[in-house]
Amino acid sequence: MSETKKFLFFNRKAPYGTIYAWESLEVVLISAAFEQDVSLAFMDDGVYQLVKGQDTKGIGMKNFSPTYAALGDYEITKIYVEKESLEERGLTLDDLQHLVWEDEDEDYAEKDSIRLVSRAELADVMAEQDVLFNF
Amino acid sequence: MSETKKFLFFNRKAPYGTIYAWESLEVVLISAAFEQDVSLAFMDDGVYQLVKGQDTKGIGMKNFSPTYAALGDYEITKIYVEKESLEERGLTLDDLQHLVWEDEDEDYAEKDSIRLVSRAELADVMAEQDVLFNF
Amino acid sequence: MSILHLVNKSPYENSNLNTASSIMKSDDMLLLIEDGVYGAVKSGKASAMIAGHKVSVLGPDLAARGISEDKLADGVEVIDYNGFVDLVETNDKVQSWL
Amino acid sequence: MSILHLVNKSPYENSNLNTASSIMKSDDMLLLIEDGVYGAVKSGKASAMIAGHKVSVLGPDLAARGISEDKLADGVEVIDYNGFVDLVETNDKVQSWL
Amino acid sequence: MKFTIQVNEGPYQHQSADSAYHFAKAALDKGHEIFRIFFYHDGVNNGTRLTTPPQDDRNIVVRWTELGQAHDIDMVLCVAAAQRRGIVDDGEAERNGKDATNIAPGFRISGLGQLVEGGIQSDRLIVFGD
Amino acid sequence: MKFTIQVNEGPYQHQSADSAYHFAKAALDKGHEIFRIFFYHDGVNNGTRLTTPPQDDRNIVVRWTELGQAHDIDMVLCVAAAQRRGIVDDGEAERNGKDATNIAPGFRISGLGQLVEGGIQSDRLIVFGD
Repeated sequence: MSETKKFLFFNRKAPYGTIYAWESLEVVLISAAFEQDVSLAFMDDGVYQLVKGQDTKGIGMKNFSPTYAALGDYEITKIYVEKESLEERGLTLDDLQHLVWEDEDEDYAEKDSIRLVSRAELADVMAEQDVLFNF
Repeated sequence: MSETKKFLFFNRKAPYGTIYAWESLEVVLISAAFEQDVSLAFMDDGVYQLVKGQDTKGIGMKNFSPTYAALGDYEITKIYVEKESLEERGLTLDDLQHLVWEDEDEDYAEKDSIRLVSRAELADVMAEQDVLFNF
Repeated sequence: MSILHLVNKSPYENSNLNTASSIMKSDDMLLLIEDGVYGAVKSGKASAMIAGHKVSVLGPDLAARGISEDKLADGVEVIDYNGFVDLVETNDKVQSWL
Repeated sequence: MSILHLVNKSPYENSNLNTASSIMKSDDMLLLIEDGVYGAVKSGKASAMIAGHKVSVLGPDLAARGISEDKLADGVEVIDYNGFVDLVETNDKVQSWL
Repeated sequence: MKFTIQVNEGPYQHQSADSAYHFAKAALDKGHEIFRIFFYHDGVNNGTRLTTPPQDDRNIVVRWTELGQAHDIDMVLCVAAAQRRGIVDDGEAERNGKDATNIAPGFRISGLGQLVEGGIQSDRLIVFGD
Repeated sequence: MKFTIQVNEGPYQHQSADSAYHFAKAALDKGHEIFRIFFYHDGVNNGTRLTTPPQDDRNIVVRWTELGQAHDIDMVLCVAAAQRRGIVDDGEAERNGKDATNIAPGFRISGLGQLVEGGIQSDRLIVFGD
């Protein structure tokens, strides 16, 4: 059982109201050390995790949103964001952080990590996975 | 501050999936000792708490639903059940326990505790209260 | 590569059943447990969401909530914890909608 | 006898805002805190639920979630924790929709 | 004005404990009185001294203890809820045969009547939960 | 078949811990193997020996301990989550300067890698939560 598995981490909860988003991100970072094929999906209220400009000073909690920008450094480059979830909430990709990774095979060219997908396309992504993580 | 207050205990969660319904009922029973003017409201998923025929053997949890039938003995006689919540869930009063109390002023005549109210009527009940309890 | 979709919350309080039912593929299966079992009651409005899917419901959770099997939507299968284990085994993976 | 209605959950995941807004009387006030603040965003579908009500939203919770005040529905007032305390004082009682 | 505050959820998992704290602090700053903070359901987990949150995060339990001691607030953990969740003081340890305690300074364990009394004695009851 | 089970909520407040237990028991009865039960988020509160539930109710913690010992199951409490919630074993007490422990028999505290490993080593991962 030492082959690589395809892991999809599902993010469906808003940040700060509950800790799931943050503790989920901690698992994602750890998983990078295991050299699996890791993807992240953001749907439903999970899309709120990626909204830029978060400032938690007033609620006295740690702002963990900068960590998403570091995912590329952990070689986590497939971040699926569901279109229907954005639209229902009146959000566009411009409201979200711009997440990138550097492709060492192409002279470290900077590439987008976020892939905007429809619900049907996300279903296809789910179907390809070996393990689905939920928090 | 020794006057009687009007207390309304709000029940909006289904039983067993979470403990709120049960621990809320424990507060209601305790409150009876304080001689306040106590009412209960069941709306949204809270109406499921009163469904008859609950049998928890298979999930290994305590069936606390018989306690509702004892509320009359605690002189808790005003139990408001919201009509819209029942209808949305395909329930009628016949699906619920028949809760009664004995009116000592009328030679212990048995009277219904449940009062079926519309959402607008429940809003009126809320408006009359001094304290709203939520769990 | 079929998925077992697990929903444990009431569809009247929470949107998980709605999301799950809208993303399921035709080979996938839906299992309702805990407060999720309310979604299988035929006379409730939410039962419209499960139409067209292969749906099972956990019997012990139904009984706890006082729902007799004749109240269920057509085609819903009632299973016990052993049947739950079988569904996890026969589908390729599990998606818990939390 | 006005009521301060407190909603702390996202209206996209949970039905509390829908229930609260449908039972509120004209003198009542609605305060959105925690994940409830998403209900005040003008471009979101859920903002239809708060139309016609007196609505406040907790600024520190807005900022934490990256929502600038110009994104809010018309008429929504932004308050801080001191303003929260004032609302509890000026209304006769509080209904927390949990 | 006199407030009673009820907290239904534990620290960190939900924001409730944070919101309740910030509300309590603002109320005190504005000169109001807090008659009692009643921790119910998983809220009793706010009263364990055994937490060690990350260095760069707030310490919710210590924050309660400090607020309570600074303003002499009655902070009550419901005994029935505490027994189910494993929050124990000396008396409970003795009564239930437990070999350790974990209650944090500034909290006490008592019955549900304390919540009802809060509803009677206070001008406002405000509940923070999930 | 080999399962890893993840539990995200504490005992009593949510049914998750009950559902996970009944699932685990059924899986074992059917001859499956449980590679690991990983307790995350408030799930770590399943691993305190200080609970005293009512006499007429199930004892969730003792039930886990007995199941784990009977079937030699690896029951892991996430260390980061345990620190936030105050679940402590001897090593954690020493490391974080705590004057008591509360971990129940049959549980151990370890890192998040144990969950990832569960995902790699098991045929199925199944999550119980809120």
